[in-house]
Parts: sequence; C-alpha cells; structure tokens
Amino acid sequence: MTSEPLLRVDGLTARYGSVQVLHDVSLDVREGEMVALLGANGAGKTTLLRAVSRVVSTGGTLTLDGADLTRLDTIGAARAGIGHVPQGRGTFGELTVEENLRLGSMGRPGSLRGEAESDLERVHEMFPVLKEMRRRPAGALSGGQQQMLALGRALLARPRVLLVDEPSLGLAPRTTAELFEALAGIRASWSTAVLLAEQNARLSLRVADRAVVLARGGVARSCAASELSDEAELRAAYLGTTPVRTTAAKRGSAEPAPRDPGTAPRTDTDAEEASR
Amino acid sequence: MSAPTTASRRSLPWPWIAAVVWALAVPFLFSDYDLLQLSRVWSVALAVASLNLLSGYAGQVSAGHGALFGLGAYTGVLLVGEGGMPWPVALLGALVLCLGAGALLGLPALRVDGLGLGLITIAVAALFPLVVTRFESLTGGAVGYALGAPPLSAPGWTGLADAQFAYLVVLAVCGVAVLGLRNLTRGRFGRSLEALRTSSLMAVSNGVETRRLTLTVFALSAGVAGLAGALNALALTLVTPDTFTLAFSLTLLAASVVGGTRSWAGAIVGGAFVTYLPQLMSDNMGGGSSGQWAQVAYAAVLLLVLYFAPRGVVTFVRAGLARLGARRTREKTA
Amino acid sequence: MRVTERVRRPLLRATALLSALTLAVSGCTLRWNAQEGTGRGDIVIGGSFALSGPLAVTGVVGAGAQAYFSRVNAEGGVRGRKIRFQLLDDAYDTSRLTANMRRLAEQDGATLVMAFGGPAISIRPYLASRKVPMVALAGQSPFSDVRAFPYARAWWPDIAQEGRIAGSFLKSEFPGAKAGLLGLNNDLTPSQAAGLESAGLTLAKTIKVAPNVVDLGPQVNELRAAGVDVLFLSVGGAAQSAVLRLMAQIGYHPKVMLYSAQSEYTTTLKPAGPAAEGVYTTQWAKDPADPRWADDPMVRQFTADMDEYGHSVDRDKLLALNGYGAAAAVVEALREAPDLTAEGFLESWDSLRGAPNPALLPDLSLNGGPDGRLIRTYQVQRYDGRTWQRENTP
Amino acid sequence: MTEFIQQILAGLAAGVVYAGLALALGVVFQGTGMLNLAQGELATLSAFGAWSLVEAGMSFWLAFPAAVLLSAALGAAVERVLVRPVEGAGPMVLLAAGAAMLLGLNALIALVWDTDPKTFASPFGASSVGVGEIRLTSQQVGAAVLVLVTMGVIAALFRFTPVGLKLRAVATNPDSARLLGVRTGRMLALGWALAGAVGAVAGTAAAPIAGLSPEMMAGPLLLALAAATLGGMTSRGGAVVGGLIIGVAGSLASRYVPGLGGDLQLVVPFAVIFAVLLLRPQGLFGRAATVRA
Repeated sequence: MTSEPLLRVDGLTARYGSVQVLHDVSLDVREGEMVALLGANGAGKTTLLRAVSRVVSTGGTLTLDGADLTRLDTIGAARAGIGHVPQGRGTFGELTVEENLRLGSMGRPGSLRGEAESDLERVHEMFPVLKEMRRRPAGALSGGQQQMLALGRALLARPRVLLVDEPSLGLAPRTTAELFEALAGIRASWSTAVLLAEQNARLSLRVADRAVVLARGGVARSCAASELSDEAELRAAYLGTTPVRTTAAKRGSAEPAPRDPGTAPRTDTDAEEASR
Repeated sequence: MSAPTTASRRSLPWPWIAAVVWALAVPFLFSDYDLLQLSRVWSVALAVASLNLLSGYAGQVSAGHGALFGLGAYTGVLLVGEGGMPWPVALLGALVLCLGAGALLGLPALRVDGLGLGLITIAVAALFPLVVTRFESLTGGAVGYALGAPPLSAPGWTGLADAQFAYLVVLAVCGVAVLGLRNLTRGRFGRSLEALRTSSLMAVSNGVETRRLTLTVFALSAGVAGLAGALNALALTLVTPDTFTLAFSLTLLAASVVGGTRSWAGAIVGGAFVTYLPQLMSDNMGGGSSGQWAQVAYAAVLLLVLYFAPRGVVTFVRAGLARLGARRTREKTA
Repeated sequence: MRVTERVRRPLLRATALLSALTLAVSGCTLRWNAQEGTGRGDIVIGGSFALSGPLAVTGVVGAGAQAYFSRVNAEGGVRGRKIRFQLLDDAYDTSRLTANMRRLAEQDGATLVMAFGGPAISIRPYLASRKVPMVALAGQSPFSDVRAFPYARAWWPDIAQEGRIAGSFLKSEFPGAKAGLLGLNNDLTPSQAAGLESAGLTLAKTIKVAPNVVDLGPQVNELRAAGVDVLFLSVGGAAQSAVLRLMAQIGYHPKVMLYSAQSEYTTTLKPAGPAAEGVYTTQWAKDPADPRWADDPMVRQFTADMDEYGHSVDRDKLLALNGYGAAAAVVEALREAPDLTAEGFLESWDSLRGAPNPALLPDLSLNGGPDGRLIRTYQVQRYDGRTWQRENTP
Repeated sequence: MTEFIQQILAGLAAGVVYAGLALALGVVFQGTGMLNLAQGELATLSAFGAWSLVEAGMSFWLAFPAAVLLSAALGAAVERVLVRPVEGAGPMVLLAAGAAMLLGLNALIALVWDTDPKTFASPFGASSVGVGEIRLTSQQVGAAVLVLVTMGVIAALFRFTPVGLKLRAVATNPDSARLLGVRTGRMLALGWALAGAVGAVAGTAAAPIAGLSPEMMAGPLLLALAAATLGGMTSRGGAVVGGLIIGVAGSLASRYVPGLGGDLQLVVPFAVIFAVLLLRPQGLFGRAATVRA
C-alpha cells in the first residue's frame, strides 16, 4: 500500500490565539491502519485531532483521500468522513442511549443508508451494555459506558478515518482493557482507519500498527509500533534523549518550541537538541 | 478607560480634565431648557454607570434598574413634598432606601444567575409602576406627584438661576458618584468583583466571600441607581408611574450595552442616547407617525451598536483613534 | 520625539471627546438669545401628545388640531397673524412631557400649550410658574380647581359631571338595578365612580384593570356572579369592544353605559358589531364616523381639512374631531381676547358665551365659567345598531 | 360555585395562549440561549398578517396556515440576520438585542397597521358552549384546540422525527453535534422557525378574543415568561403546563385574593417566578443539569 495515504498531514501548524501549539507536524494514516498518537500531557495530541476535524484553524496541508480538508469546517470534515470521538466523550446527556446512537448513524453517507440497522446490531454486540440501557438518558451512564457510547455513535456514522481522543481518561483498568479490546476489532469489521491519541502507551502499542510520538508540539518519533515495544525505547521516545530521527529532522530544525510548563522534566541534552 | 496603560497614568488624564472644564462652562452658555435636558442626561448616565458596576464588572444581569431608578425618584420627591426635607436629605434618603432594596434584590442572586436573575429583575421592573399606582394615597397614583416649588432652587448668594443651580448639583453629585464607582472597581474590591465575574466557583475557592460580595455590589448598584432617580426627579420636579415602566428598564440596559458595560465614559454616551435620541428622531422626522419612526430608528441604532461595537461605542471610537494615532506615528517613522 | 508622542495621544482623545460633546449640544440655544418675546411674529401654540408608544391612539388629537390651525392660517390667521403649531411627541411619558413643555415655554415662546389626559395634571405647577396658559384635552376633576392653578384650563367637560348625568339617568331608567363599574387603574376611574355615586347610584362592584390587559373574562364573570345588571364600562382601546362581544356571547346582558371618550364608532361600536346594540353613552361631541353626521356641514368641513392637511388616515376618528374642536375653541378665544397675552387669552376663554364649535353636538355651545371648562352638559344617547339616538334625559 | 368553575375555565382558555408563547420562548432559549423578548411582537405580527389576508378576501382556513408558514420563515430570518451576530455574547447583550427587536417590531406594526384596534372575525362563529351558567365562547374553545394541536404537533416533531432529534442534540451539546456533521446553524434557524409558527398560532388564536392592536401581546408575553419559568425553560411539556397554571392562577387570584383586584393581576405570575427561581430554579419539569448559565 504505497499509494497516496488515506489521511496525509504535512507541515501542520496550529495556534490558540498568540500561542503556537503545533509546529510543522507531519504524519499519515493509510487505509484500514491504526496509528497510536503518543506523547505527554500538553504535547499537542488533542490539538492535532481537533486540527484534523477542523475544530481548530491550521496552517500547512491536510488531505483526506487527496481532497484538501483545510477548505472545510467541522461539519464539512465530518460529512467528508472524519469521525471524532472528542475528549470528554461529547455525550448528549438528555437524549437516550438509542437516540445518541441514532444521531450518529444519521450522519452516515447516503450510500450506506441501508446498512444502518445491521450496523446498530453490530454496535450492540460490541457493547452489550448499550443495548440493555438503550431507553435510559445517556447522562445516567458511567464514564466507561459513555466512552463506549461515544465510540459506537462515531462508528455508526461510518467515517473513513476515526479520531479517538484519550478514551482511557478516568476509566478503571478493567474497563480500559475492555475498551481497547473493542478498539482492536474496529479496523477489521468497520473498514475505517483509526488515529488514537492516548497517554496509555503500553495498551495503545499493543493494538496499533504504527506509532507517532509528539513532544512539545512536534513529532519526536514516528515508527512501527513493534519498534517501541520495549521499555527503554519507549522512555527514550517520550523523553527525547535519542537523536530525533524523523522526517522533521531532514527538513532543518523546527522553530524553538516555547517553554511549555506542562511537558516532562527537561534534561540539558533536550534543551540543546530542541534548539538546533 | 477601564485599564489605563502605565503611560497615560503618569500624564494628566487630559480627556477627563477637558470634560470637567466643558461641563462647568455649560451652565453659563446654554438655556434653561437645555440645562434640564443635560441634567436628565447626567442622571440617566449615573443610572447606567450603576448598571455597569453590576453587569460589566460583577457579571450580574439586571433588567430592572428602571424600577430602582423610579424608587429613588419617588423617595426623593416624597421626602421633599411630604416630608418637607431639603434636597440633600432627600438625595441621601433615596440612596439609603435603594441600598436596602438592592440588598433585597441581591438575595435571589445568591441562588440564581444569568437568565433567572434577568427574569426576576424583569418581574420587578414590570411590577413597579403597578404597585406605585396602587398606593395612591402616598404616591398620588396614576396622576403622579408634582412639587409646587422646584426643590433644587438656587440660594440667593449664588446669583444663579434655578435651572443652572439644579444642573450644577446634578453634575456634582453624578461626577462624584461615577468617580467613586470608577475607583472602587480599581482597588481590591474591583479585583474580587473581577473574580466573581469570571467564575464565582473560582472566586470562592480563592477565599472571596462571594455571598457578601454579591449582596454588597447589588446594594451599591441599586443605591446609586436610586440616587440617580432622585436627582432626575428633583430636576424634573415631578414623578409619575408611566416614566418607570419595563420599557424604561430595558432602555437603561440597552444604554449600558451601547456605551459599553465596562466603560464609565460609555455611561455618559448611554445617558445621552436614552435622553436625546428619541427626541432627536421625532424632531426631524415630522408627520403624524414620526413617533413610531423614531422608535424604529432607536431600535436600529441599538442593534447596529450591538453588532459592530459589542464592547460599546466608546471603546469602538477609542480603538479607532488608537489605530489612527498608531498609523500616523508609523508613517512618520517609516 | 518620544515625549510629544506620549502626550499627543491623550490630547487626540481629549479633542475627540470635546468635539463629540460640542456636537451633542449643538442643538442647544445659547442662553442670551433664549428669551425672545412673542412680538409681532407668529402666534406660537405648543402641543405635546403621545405620537408613539402604547397610548399612541390618543395622539390623534394633535392631528385634528394641526388641521384646524392650518385652515385658519390659510384664511389669514388670527388678527392678521399666522399660528405656528409646534406638535411634539411625549409618548405619554411625563419626563418627556415636562421637557417638551419647558422647550415650548422657554425656547419657542409659546403663547399657550395643549396637552392630553392625566399627565397634563402634573405639569400645571411648572406652567403656573412660567405663566403659560395650558388647554388640557382631559376630563379629570382636578382641572376644575382653577383657583389652585389659574393658568390651566380643560377642554373636556368634568368626568364627575358625566358620572352624575349618567348615574341619574341609569337610576331613573333602571330603578333598583345593581350597578357596577369596570374601568382602568388610572386617574379616570376615581372621577367616574365619584360622579356615579353623587347621583345616588350605589356601585355594587368596582373593578380596576391594568391598561394592557385585554382578555377580561375573569372580570366579566365576577360582575355576572355579583348580579350586576347595569354596567359603566371604561376599559379603553381594544378591551372595550372585546368585553361587549364576550358578554353577548356568554349570554350576559346587563345594561351598558360606555364612558363618553370610549364610545367611538371606529374603535368600539364597529368592532363590537351586534353586541353593541342597545348600549348607552353620554355625549357632548360628535363622532365623525357616526352616519348621523354624514351630511353635517361642520363635520364635512372637518373631513375636508383632514384630507387637505395630510391627516386623511385619521379623518373618521372621534379624538381627531375632538382635537379639531379644541383648536377651534382656542382660536375663538384668541379672536375675542382683548390682547394676545396669557392673561388676555384666559380672560377671553372664561368669558365665551354661546360660541359655536364644530365638534359639539348641534344644540350645545361653548360657555366659559368658574370651573375653567366650556362644556358642562352631556346628552345621553342610545345606540340602535346603526347610529346614536338621543334619549330624553331627566 | 359555578363562578369558581367559570373562572377556572376562563383561566384555562387564557392559559392556552400563554402556553403557546411559553413553548416558543422555551424552544428559542434551548437553541440559542436567548430570552426572546420580541416573541410577543412576532406573534402580534403574525396575527396582523393573518388579518390582512382575511381582509383581502382569503378564507380564514387558508390565511391561517399561510400566516403560520410566513411566521416560521420570518422566525428563521430573524435568527439568521438579527440573532446570529450576537450569539454567545452573554445574557446582557442578548437581552439588549431582544429589547431592540421588541421596540423595533412594535413600532413597525403600528406604522403598517395603524394604532387603533381592529376586530378579527372569529372563525369559530359567535356562539358559546357550556352547561347552564358555565359558558365558554366558541373562540375560546376553538383557540384552545388550535394551540393545543399545534403544541402536540411540535412535541411530536421534537420527540419522534430525525429533525427533532437533531434539534434537541444541538440544544444540549452543539459542539458534539458538529462533530457528527449536524448543521447546527440550520438547526438554530429551524428552532426559531418553529417558535415563530407556534407564536403565530397563539397570536392568531388570541386575536378574536383580545382584538388586534400593537399592544396586544404586551401583557401575555410577561405571563408567558412566568409560565416558561414555572414549567422549566428547558422542558417543552413544562411550558404548556406552566401556561395553564398561570392562566388559572391569574384569574382566580384577581377574583378571590382580597386587595389584589384586576390591576395587580400581574403580581401573581411574578410571585410565581420569584418562588420558582428561589425554590427550584430549573422549574417543575426542567433538568437542573441542563440549565444554561
């Protein structure tokens, strides 16, 4: 599959007001592939997802199946096939679980209208609890159940690429494991690529094909998930001690990243490297 | 002038000096009728300033300041008419009574915010004229209450005409009150108000006594609005319920937004907007339905200001001037 | 260069503020030329009415007055001088009325001013201090106290007088009937109640409602339950005809006496339709829309003037003819006045005897008196479904 | 006793109009978070529109739906042109915008249709129905049916149709709805259109009873505000129940509470607003969680 990637991000920048958060980020997601987007808190994972779903304005190029996404707004991107399970799950508290799900499948492309019922059945199988509580108002669900609902709702819109933002946030380990098990099965049965932003690196790497590590708004490491399997490699990628070997390095150094108080503790070597 | 840059703090606030000089010269320049109109402008501006304290600085909504203005007006006139008090005592009485009313109005604000508060204040504004009409024996009912001799009459030694003296009294009291409000919002009280405005939750966690603060700011705002009402009524020498309807409260709210809810100079623009615009419109739109056209134009101006100058006319003009100033310096140095 | 920059910007703001303030007062007149007297120029007559706002329906009196003054000017004015009629809007808000009156008295040098209804009561002290006569188009009883306010006159007869005549008629026509009054919570109702009771009519039920409450179902039920079978109705505007229709529909048929100013053809009788048949009122002025006056020469002149001077939309309104008649009375007084000063006008107004007026019913005329009014007699009328018919009053 | 029942019936008949307006207020508030002070004037405009169509010879049963559709279109246009620029600008600006539209529309109506009251021939004839002394005029019954049917249709639309689901989604969580491709702007305009429609029905139904004048809806709007608060600003069913309660409370209180009398009838709904906001801010049926700040 060396053809044009399904989702291509090249030289992406994003800012909130005067603070630039993403610097020259480049990555791509191929058809049916799951990419884990790793990085410490505040590295820019959520902003990157919001940039792809056009919630945040950006610079640089962003294409889906070759089509330029930057021309579209959030609604346009969603209709073009970008599914986004936001941080905090975006539950419609007042609507019932079934209504939440139905809202998702209403956003699906016309051609797939016919499969709506069977898809709903599949989501019920994937998350049986959603079937039991389908009459209940979604606001009454637990954190984990709302996460499953958010995932199911997004899938029912049959997106081309599904962005999932920190699903494990605030969940008990057992629920997180159950969730990641479901995530693993998505690619096959839902023919959608997944870009999974997650802090829990270990679980993500087990389900992902490739991994991209963000640090301070730039891509620190981009490689196959297996390469980061052992502990040392992972810690190095997070702390950026090993030289930055990614496409960004080839094109000269990124602008000096602003001191971002939220990042992992800096060692001297980092400061010297990042400023290059 | 909500947050003056350090540069202008050291240099004299030229605009305010110019304004004071101009305001003092006016009584010797213009006719009694114009002085009455300007007295109305200053007193309504003070009411708008009191609303700014509440909405702009403390983030509380009030669509009922017309009722507080009316309560102050009736108190002032009745203290002079029935109680035979001199005007300073009447003004003080109006201020104190409305402080109490404000504290009362503040109580629901402790439990309700935003829309709920808007509804309660709308209820107060709609009820005030009806209740005043009902207590006819005291308030003169629908006909209202008129004072025989104008209360703000000039004492002999001043050699001023009544209208001039009345104007100067209104100007002095309004000036002092607005200056007081302005400094209040600068000090520690202002900072805790800011905390209350941004998020009362955060304010509580930082030790800001929000309950007491909310009641205080409501009482203060209502007291000043009542003072403004008393000044207006004493200048006009009469009060009737029809002046303080719900429509008047909404007009005050509009004037506060037009002038800018955080701008003191904006309150003056708001006062002028309320007093002059309807009159200006109906004067040069003759014909039978001129009054209606005036109201359409009034609404249109209000909407335009809301769209193009959401932070108020004064800030909009000041930003324009700043850009003008900046461009000129850039040309010079380029 | 840097120092001037720091001072220059606030100066820029100061000049902007000064120019804005000067512009704002450009409409003002300078102090020394505000007192020009009323020399040989026009006779300035001021009028402040509700041309906008909730009670704009009453502002039509201004249109009628303007039409009459325009015709008088077309025919050479009064004693060779034109009348300049300054018509201002106060939206029935006394603070604007006060401002208008001060402008008329102090700046426009008005010889006399006209105003409408309740608010005019509270402006009397100011006008007395300026010695400017006022003709109020109002029937409230306080206006009859000319001794307290020598510069205020009222064009309408005293409502209490109307109440007395209506009360004595109802008492004699329907002896032993239970009477009720349904009115607004404004200054009219106390005068009406006083008048009715002074004629010996005991009011079993008096209900006051707020002006913009139009659905008066609950109040009508209350009257019906109290067994009221003679009702004095004065709720104004749309509510008047709505109440008549409602009573007819629910089969409640008390004898109804309408307040004279709210028995208008266009706003009460026509909208009420058949439900208005058999209602009474007391009248002193003609209603231009009443077919009875279709070929009355004075009413025809009125409608011609209204069309001529741009008020044709109000040509069939009672209040327009009323304002027209008030203007005629003012001109009549000015013509007979010894001189055109305030005192001259008032003296002439009080000494009018048997003067005709286009608004009055045929056999009535203007007669001055100690109560400052020109009309004191009402005629009870009954509506037969098409037009008012005069009843023989006791 | 009969008078007591009669007062309740009169209260219910009046309450239906307040319920209609309250529903319109609720729908707009849920969507744009704005207290639409101009809702009364919009309803008056619809009533005048229907009146003009009937005067022009159109039968009521053609003019009425036409007026409702026109009002819906007007509602959407008002949202798109007048409200969109100030959306999310905080309660003070939204209230000021509402006040401006109230004043502007009121004056425009007075300009176009003149200020003297007109009659709206009741399409339900002039008879009355009832038992013995207890009567309800045919307009009251007809109006009640019209408004209740409309509210039923709108409730069903919200509850059972896909569009209704989107409307409710946008009202509670617009950001999340955008991520699902729901055109939030269009839904807000639709919300205003529905409010315009139900306002039109309430206005046209009230016109035969109240008589057409620019001030027609000034009082009912205040009562509708009280009804929406009582019922719960975020619950459509609550607005209907709130309206009926306010109607009955108003007519009973002015009759039976000593000293209140007709002129202070307005005290009742506002006493209700005070009590509700202090005791249960989200109203009888609203949900506390979703009360918009």
